[in-house]
Amino acid sequence: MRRQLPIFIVFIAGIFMIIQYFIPHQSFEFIYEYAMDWIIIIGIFAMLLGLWSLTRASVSKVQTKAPGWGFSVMTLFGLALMLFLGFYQGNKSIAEGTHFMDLFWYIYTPIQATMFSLLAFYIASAAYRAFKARTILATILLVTALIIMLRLIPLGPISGINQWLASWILTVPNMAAKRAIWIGVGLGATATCLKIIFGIERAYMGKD
Amino acid sequence: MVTDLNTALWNTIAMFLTFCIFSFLYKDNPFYKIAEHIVVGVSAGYFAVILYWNGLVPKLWDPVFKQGKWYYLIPGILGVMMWTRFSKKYSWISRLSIAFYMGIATGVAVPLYVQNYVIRQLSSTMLPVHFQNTTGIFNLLIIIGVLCALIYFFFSKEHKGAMGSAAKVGIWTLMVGFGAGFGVTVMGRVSLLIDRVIFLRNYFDSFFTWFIKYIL
Amino acid sequence: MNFYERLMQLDRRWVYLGVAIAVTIPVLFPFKVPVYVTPEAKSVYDFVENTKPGEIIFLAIDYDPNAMAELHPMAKAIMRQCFSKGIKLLISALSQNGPGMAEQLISEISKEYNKKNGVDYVYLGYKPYFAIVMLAMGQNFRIPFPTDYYGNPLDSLPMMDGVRNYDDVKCVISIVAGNIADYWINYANGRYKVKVALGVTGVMSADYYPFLQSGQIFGLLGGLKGASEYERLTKQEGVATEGMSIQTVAHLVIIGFIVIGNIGFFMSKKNKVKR
Amino acid sequence: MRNNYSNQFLILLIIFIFFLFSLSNEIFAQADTLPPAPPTEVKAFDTPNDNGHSITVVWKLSLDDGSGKKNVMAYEILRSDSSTGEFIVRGMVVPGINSYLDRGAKEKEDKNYFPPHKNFYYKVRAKSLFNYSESGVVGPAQAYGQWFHTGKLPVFVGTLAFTIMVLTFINMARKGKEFYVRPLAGIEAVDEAIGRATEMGRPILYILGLGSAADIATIASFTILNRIAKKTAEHKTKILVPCNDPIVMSVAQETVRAGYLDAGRPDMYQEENIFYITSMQFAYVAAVNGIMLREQTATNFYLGKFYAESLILAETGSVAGSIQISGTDEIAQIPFFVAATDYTLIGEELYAASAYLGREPLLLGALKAQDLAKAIVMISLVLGALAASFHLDFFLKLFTVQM
Repeated sequence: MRRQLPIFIVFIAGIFMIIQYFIPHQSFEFIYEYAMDWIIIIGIFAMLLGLWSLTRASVSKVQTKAPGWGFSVMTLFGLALMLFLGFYQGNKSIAEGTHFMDLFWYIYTPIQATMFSLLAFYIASAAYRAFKARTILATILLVTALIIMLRLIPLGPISGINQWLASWILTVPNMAAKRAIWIGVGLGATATCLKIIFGIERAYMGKD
Repeated sequence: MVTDLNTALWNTIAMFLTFCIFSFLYKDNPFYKIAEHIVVGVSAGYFAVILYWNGLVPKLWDPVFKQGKWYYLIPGILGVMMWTRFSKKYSWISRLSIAFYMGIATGVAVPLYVQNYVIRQLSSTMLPVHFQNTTGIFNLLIIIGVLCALIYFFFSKEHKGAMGSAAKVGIWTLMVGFGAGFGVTVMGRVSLLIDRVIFLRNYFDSFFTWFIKYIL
Repeated sequence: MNFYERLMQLDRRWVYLGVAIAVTIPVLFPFKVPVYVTPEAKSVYDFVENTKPGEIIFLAIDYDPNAMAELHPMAKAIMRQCFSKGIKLLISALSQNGPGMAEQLISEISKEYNKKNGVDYVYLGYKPYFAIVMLAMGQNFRIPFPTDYYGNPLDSLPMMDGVRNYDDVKCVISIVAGNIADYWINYANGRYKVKVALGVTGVMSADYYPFLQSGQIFGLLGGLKGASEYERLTKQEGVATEGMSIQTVAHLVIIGFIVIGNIGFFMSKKNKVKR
Repeated sequence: MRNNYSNQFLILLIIFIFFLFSLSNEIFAQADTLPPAPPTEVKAFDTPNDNGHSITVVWKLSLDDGSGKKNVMAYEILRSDSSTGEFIVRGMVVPGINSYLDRGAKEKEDKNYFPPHKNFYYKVRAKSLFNYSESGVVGPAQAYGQWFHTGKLPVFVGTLAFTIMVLTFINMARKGKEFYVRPLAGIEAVDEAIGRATEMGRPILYILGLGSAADIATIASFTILNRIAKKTAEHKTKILVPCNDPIVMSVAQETVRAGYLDAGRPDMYQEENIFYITSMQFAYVAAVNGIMLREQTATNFYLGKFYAESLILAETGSVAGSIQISGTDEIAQIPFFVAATDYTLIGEELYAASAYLGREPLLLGALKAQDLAKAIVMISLVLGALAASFHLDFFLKLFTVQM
């Protein structure tokens, strides 16, 4: 029962949601929206598990005085502070101009923007390491990337040809590659879903 | 940026954290660790709070207690059942919630993937081929590219003979696509870095203006 | 390890340093790098250049602050070119969140050239339902805009004397983010045969090349690059030129590292064969 | 919707005010004094394939729209509860358009509620600047919901056919038929990568990506994680799974535990190795970067849904000297994985990986079904291209989804 009931629920819910897609009637539209809310609500409750996991890991580092445990104190402090600031004034706590939002704008945002901007460095070093004409495939990768990058660089008369070539690459082979990947992904993802719905793949449900 | 003491202080923290993250490029170091650990705590707390106010309240609390939609208690109960994971003995109960979650997610996905990824892509590749102008020829090249790349994705046939040559053209097409994808992204990533450098420049600009004005 | 092998296996931190220098130096000490000017940008420039002083160009500022970074430089360059040549501007802003931003832009640029509202330019402002507004303007500008943005009746403005509809302007240049561009092509050009040129965001530009080939638009500026081309053509290098210069240098540095890596790869391979 | 109405009202008001204002104006002299020809052949009917809260109105364009006097500026669509009652404006369209979807909300509480199964009467008005002319009244028309969406028929047939194919091949496999699959480099490398971690005595890092447990790429990644967890259990190697979604964490815990049970080593399973960090993209990435460098992971797997962080992870992993195996269906990120990791599973290969790793006959059967479907797609594509070239539109229509 512990094993069979979940598999049965997946089957019923899955088949129902597939069929629902083809029925425009408002009663089914209602059920679709209701079901989507189920997913959201289950996800919200699960957040407590996440917070517990993070807290437990940090606390145990502090307790065992594991290397770098002092940093874990900062994590716990940041978490506790945000939770406090986010609730102590009721639903006004998250309005613009509160300390809650200050922490978001001046601690989270600069860090996330800087992490994101690291990509400028990483894209250069990845290009340097990977774009070597070792094999035919690497050469193709290298040459196309170069043509596309060169479209921003003034090359005199060659620029016109290069612009044309770059837009050809983007609209012809690039388009073909995307379409083929999408079709493959569509079939692969659908097959994965069907395997889950029909209970052929059930490892994600755990074992006893 | 450095206008009043409050924003000056906050911007100084932001500047400090920006440098902490950049320092990671050289190597892992305590400054990076400070920024990393703080942002993990702050962002997890932020997310949980936002999820409560913008998720739980409008999706569960209001429907049940303000709009009288009692049937929203059902997903609420499923949500609470997730908490059985705190116990070893009863954690199997959470699988029922997971089962609903996965069943709904996979069921919704099936027709959407068939429609948007397979049929729509297929029908928009059914292009007219002719030899009057470049468009007709390019259409032919797109179709050949798609066919060969699909052959590359065949799992149950070895890439030998004609299949092998077609698969080779297929992977070349894919590689051209990847090279193009890499090339077009560079500009956007550089822009992100420019924005950060401009943030730092503006910070120090206003800091020095303030410094000269009030200290010297 | 010989020299070429070392070239091939540079510590990645040298690459990071290269990128950091390529971005930081131009931000702190701006300089200009030449730009390749595309024919579709040149044709917008030439059209404006060949317009006589006193004639009117319709400038549509159809974007909101989200697209400011890419599109503001274009709008500025075109306005400056027109004002410096004594061309009059009739300006609308059909994007819902754009009119305030457009007003700031107009007052900023018009002050630079000491141009007067109602005499040298008219700012019509915003009205909902841009498709109907465009069609109505084909009959008479006064139908959707009985007054200008500031509430003056159009008939009280000297510039609008005898200016009725698209027939009385040389062309429409729309600086645009989103599908408003399609309506300028289909309605203003399609129904009323007024000449249309577009300045669009970088991601949109590929979609509008076909209209260029079919002659439905006579010019196209795409993204920051298009803006920098236009700044170059009008010899008023600004934000776009600066931004594109940094981009060009950064791209060059990355390409340079790729080239270095490949030189190292080929030469060390050659050396190995010799041995 | 409400906003739209106020907009329509506003522009009508503007036109009206201008009308008053310009009575004595010179423009009036040149404006049309005759109304445009009315729209004809108006039809109102229930909108097909909808939820039952809309009626479609179509008409034949006024003779003065685009030709004749060319003075049509807009069409207004009016509705009433009775053929003789008061008609109110429901919407407005620009010239050249000959249909209007009169749609409303499905909630009774909503101001804009559109009742189904109720009689409505319509007429259409062609407007010039200062005049208008009206069509006759048509109706009654009723809105009602449909029980099958005919526009989605191609999707229905496709889904059904593919489901049958998958089930048939799985059934064949169940009866003992064996299927061949060609080797995939990324998969062959998995064993080697796990072996390397074992030799070095360092942990393995498994990243499920940034997707939620409702993303199919993440679900595919769960199935791969299960097989890899089994192998790591056999090798007694530690596996770390930092997650960015609590549900993903919960499912990953079950998945890994099942893998350890499959390997016969439930005692080795440690729940705290599958942990939640944060749901915010770059904060999560900052933490994973730290884990890579501090735990010195020997092998990193990045399988699932990835966004801009793909390259940050892959480059940091390469600094740490880890072997990296990646796979995603996110097209924009594949180039970075191809460039910066050792092996990449491209698109569909990600979904095929669990079948490869487990070598379970049933799953290989599903792969065979995917191949058959691909062959059908390819044949249809060739036929479709021929049809498009020779203007055989009926064939193209078979593949057209109408929403």
